[in-house]
Amino acid sequence: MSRVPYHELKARERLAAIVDPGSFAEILPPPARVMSPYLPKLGIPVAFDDGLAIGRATIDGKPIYLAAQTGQFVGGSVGEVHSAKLVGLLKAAARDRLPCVLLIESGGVRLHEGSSGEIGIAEAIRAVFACRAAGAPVIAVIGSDIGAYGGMGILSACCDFRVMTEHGRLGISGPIVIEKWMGKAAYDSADRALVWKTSGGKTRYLLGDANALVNDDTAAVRAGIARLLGPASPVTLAAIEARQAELAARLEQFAAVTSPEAIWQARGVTDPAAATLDDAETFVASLAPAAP
Amino acid sequence: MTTAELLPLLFGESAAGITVTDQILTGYATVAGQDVAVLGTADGTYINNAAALRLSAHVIEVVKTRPGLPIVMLVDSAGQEPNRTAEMLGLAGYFGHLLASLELARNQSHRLLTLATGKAIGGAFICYGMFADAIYALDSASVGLMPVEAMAAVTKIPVATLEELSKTLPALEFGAEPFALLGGVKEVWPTDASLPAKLAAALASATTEDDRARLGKERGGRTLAFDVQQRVLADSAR
Amino acid sequence: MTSSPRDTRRRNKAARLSRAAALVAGKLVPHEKTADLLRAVIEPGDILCLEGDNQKQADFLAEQLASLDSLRDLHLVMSCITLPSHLELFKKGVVRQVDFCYAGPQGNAVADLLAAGQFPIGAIHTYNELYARYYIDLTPRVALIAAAKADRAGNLFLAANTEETPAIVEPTAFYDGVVIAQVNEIVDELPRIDIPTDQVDFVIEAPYPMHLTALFTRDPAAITDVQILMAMMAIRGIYEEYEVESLNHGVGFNTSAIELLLPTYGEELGLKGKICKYWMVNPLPTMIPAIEAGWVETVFSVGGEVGMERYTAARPDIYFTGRDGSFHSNRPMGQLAGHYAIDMFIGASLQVDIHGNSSTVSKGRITGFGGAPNMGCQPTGRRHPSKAWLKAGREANPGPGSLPGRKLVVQMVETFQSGRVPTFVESLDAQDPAIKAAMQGVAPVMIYGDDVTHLVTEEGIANLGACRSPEERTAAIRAVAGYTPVGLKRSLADTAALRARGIVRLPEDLGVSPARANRSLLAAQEIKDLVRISGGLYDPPAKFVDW
Amino acid sequence: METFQHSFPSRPLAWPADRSWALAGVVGSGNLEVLIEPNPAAPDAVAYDLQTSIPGYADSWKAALADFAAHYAVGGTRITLHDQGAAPVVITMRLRQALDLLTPAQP
Repeated sequence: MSRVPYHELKARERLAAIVDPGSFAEILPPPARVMSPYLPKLGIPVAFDDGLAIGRATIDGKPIYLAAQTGQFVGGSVGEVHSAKLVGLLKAAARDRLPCVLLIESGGVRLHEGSSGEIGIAEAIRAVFACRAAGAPVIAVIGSDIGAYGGMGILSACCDFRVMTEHGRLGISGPIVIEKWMGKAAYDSADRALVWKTSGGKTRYLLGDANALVNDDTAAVRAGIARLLGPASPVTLAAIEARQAELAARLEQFAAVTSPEAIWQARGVTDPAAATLDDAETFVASLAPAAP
Repeated sequence: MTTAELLPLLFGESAAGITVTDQILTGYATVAGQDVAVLGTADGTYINNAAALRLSAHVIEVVKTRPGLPIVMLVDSAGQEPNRTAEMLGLAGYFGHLLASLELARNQSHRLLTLATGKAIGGAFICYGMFADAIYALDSASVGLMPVEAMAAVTKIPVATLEELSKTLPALEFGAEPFALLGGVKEVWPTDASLPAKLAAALASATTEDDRARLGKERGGRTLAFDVQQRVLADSAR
Repeated sequence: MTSSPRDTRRRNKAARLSRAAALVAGKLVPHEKTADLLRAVIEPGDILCLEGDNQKQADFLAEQLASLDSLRDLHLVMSCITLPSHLELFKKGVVRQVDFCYAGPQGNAVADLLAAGQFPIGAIHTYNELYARYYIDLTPRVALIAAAKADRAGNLFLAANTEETPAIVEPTAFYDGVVIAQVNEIVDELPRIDIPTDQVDFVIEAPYPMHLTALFTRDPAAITDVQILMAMMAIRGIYEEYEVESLNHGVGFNTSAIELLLPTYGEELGLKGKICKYWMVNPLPTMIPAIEAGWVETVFSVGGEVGMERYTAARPDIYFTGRDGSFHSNRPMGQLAGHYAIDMFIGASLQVDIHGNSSTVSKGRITGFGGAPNMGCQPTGRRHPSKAWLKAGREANPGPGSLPGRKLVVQMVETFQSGRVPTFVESLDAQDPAIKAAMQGVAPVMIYGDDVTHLVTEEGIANLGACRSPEERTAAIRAVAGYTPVGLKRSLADTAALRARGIVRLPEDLGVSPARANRSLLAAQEIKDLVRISGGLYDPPAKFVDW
Repeated sequence: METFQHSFPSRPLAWPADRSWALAGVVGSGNLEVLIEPNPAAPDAVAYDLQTSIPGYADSWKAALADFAAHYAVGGTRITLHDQGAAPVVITMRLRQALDLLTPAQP
């Protein structure tokens, strides 16, 4: 099979596959040993990059900043050092008015570092908007096993654009938390089909939370990013009012809906059972024109 | 202290201009003679899609009808509502939109000031309160990622271990004071009659610079964040 | 009335049935009357068979049975102890003796019951061994079985999971025992009749469908690079080397990796049409790519697999199907086929000792065997030759009084289990004195070293069948035992000598490059790929669906 | 958590001009990361520096790391390992992957 599934790759392999060959120049690379001071005290091994590789590169010759999270390392979680690298990168992108691409794979704040990661994510969200104000688009790519949850789900929603694969999930509370809260009858976290229909790329795209839904392979992800490397999405009154109206209409339209399939149908998917299996490209192409 | 008691303490009679519906606060008030817009949460409520949308609607109204009016955000929320339908309908998007609406206000010269009054936990704090120009907390507020017992349950690290470590690592401690050591809040205020004056002074001194990392370093609670940010900025400039 | 010595069982059955007749009319029993029926039919001292294996369970009947307070002095015969209701019978102290095969999911509880003196083991069997005893000295007086559907006459349809039902029903019915079946539904007309009504005494429509486990579904996403490396070695060093045409695969990820490498790595080696043509294995989802690529001639199975119903029905060239078009299986016949008619058995276990004995027993856990020993052994009654059988036989250097051939019996294990627990040990946990004491001094060894021809680890392949002495065999095992304590005791000189003779072969000796051992080599990397390759005919259970 | 440092003799590695480090693997359950850096002070030895979440396997580690030092030319390097319970075969695999980044032609 020639396809290289994006979700199969580790953070550094993703970086390498997405940018122009050899163009990635890492900032604070592994030998710099910018590592968590918390984890060793809790008996947990550290990672040289604290689960986040950041740097500069080019896509189609255009310079960008980019970051990639390692989901295998403490769930891709965001601690003090991890968030500080992210904040620094975003500030650099705002300063240089360059696009910033975030390859997200994170369950959110790193609990082992308590409130320091929480504040770090809040700082990163401020920095995302600083980029947007500077006209430098921030693009979140969500297509990994872990997805973008918790604070990183919120941060992703603050970016100019979101590129998702059908494998990616975007949310705040994960299925296990919700199952604990609501009970297994309301949300069985082992029912992976339901989990993906609740937070997965296809549903997010249909509702307008993802700007692009691309196939789970690195070439498609790269192309999805490349298309969005133009102007940023400015935070204007008109844009905010339009979004307010859209989100209000969504809430009203689906107030009584509990099944994701009903949302799919309302958004132009004629046969949800069949469309479930479609790859992203086929799925998007098959949507009735009424869908966003 | 309940919301009904707290609002008059902060805003005096002008608290009457604040509506509390389903634990979501919206309205207008005055602080030491200065008009402000007020929004927030009450009684530790969980924030869902509709709540976030009501908060952003208020921000839009303020931006459109009261140019430059400072916005005071009160935080008493235990978190985002853990609910499957909320997630299915894109709760993260609603939170992102709330933050974007506040960014619009900031860009249009509205000062944003947060006071954590009760619970200020996790995603509920991130989705609006922590986005302010200046963030303060009452000494009685429950501020932080999560209480140590909850942290222990998720990380499988014993409570005793976490408590012992939190003596030297304030990030692991729950509460307004340790949060201030990390730079997450500027000051912790006692819940007394001095609040209106403090609030007025804070509004006057607020700037749009995010100085939390620097504060965290100066106060010794979050020692690495500022330096790492600066290193990235320096290395990327080469 | 005088009693005849010639028909006491028949008259006893008549008495049981007449007690039941006071409660119910005819064969169809409302489920509310189940407990009454069981109370009327079961007598103290009975040999009672409760159907249940690693996939399908007569779970409603088991629960009803466990709720009775009238039971005593039962001799339980059952292949698998898997449900909490099974354990309940032991806790109540109504079991005089138990003869069984497997207790995997309840392994810890069984060990605890044994320690408490509440688990009177007769013996731990292999499947066919126990079924055989149903015809000799363990014929059930009452058998509680499970079927998919019944018609109003009492005929049964077993659907995909025939499993062991015929092996229980036939001896029971033909030796004057009582057969009681739970079914998911009663219908006017069955798709096909698998058990005729004359072998069935009572049918109960259970209030919920019987439990079915997707036991053989392996998510390709969980296959590791190490398993792929081992799979590459196995394909080169055994499948290709011996031209293995007929075979059985275990349920583990190791063999799933092999299945998923056939259409890629196997194709590249030009092995299609030469190996892996005839299978005795359940309908494994991970075989879909190889089947669709034309590797496989036939598959016969001991049971079905949840989600594979439509796929198997659509591939009657490959699978055995009934006149109704749906999949058919049979556990005793499948085990028999796996014993006599295949070139190779390949499986895994939790522990291997320095003699090559293996076991899935670990400290505080009694699991039993299942079907592996029926296939993972030398069938000394085999007479038909095949290339693989003869080649393995030649390597074993048979004397004038021995068989000319050998089945390939392959154990494929990583040197460490998860959590860095070594697979290789000097002595098996199965040698635990308490377990042996309950088994008349016999340790529950799953596969004996004498039967094993090859051991595959991530370090290399040891050809135990070609070893000339027990000492040599131990040296070969140590040579591939890696950095476990057993492996650290190897001698470099021994290993070099065994390598020179081809008894130990490392990846480079097999022409396998570890650098290529990568998940991108798999024909399917996730369950969704399997669904797509099946043309949408495979319906994976929801817990495997992440899209 | 257990740490240890150990050096083993090894033939010198010729560092490629365009690289100053090589990393392979990630820290995650059953996995580890290894970082190879130059250590010109000791050209005929490799200095390992290990941190592991599973204590009690020093003998296995030493044997695996010594074998790697003996089989491959990694003299003049410092290799740091962050382990979260990787099996020895994974350790060897990661070491080899990191080394491949520096010397693709090694046998």
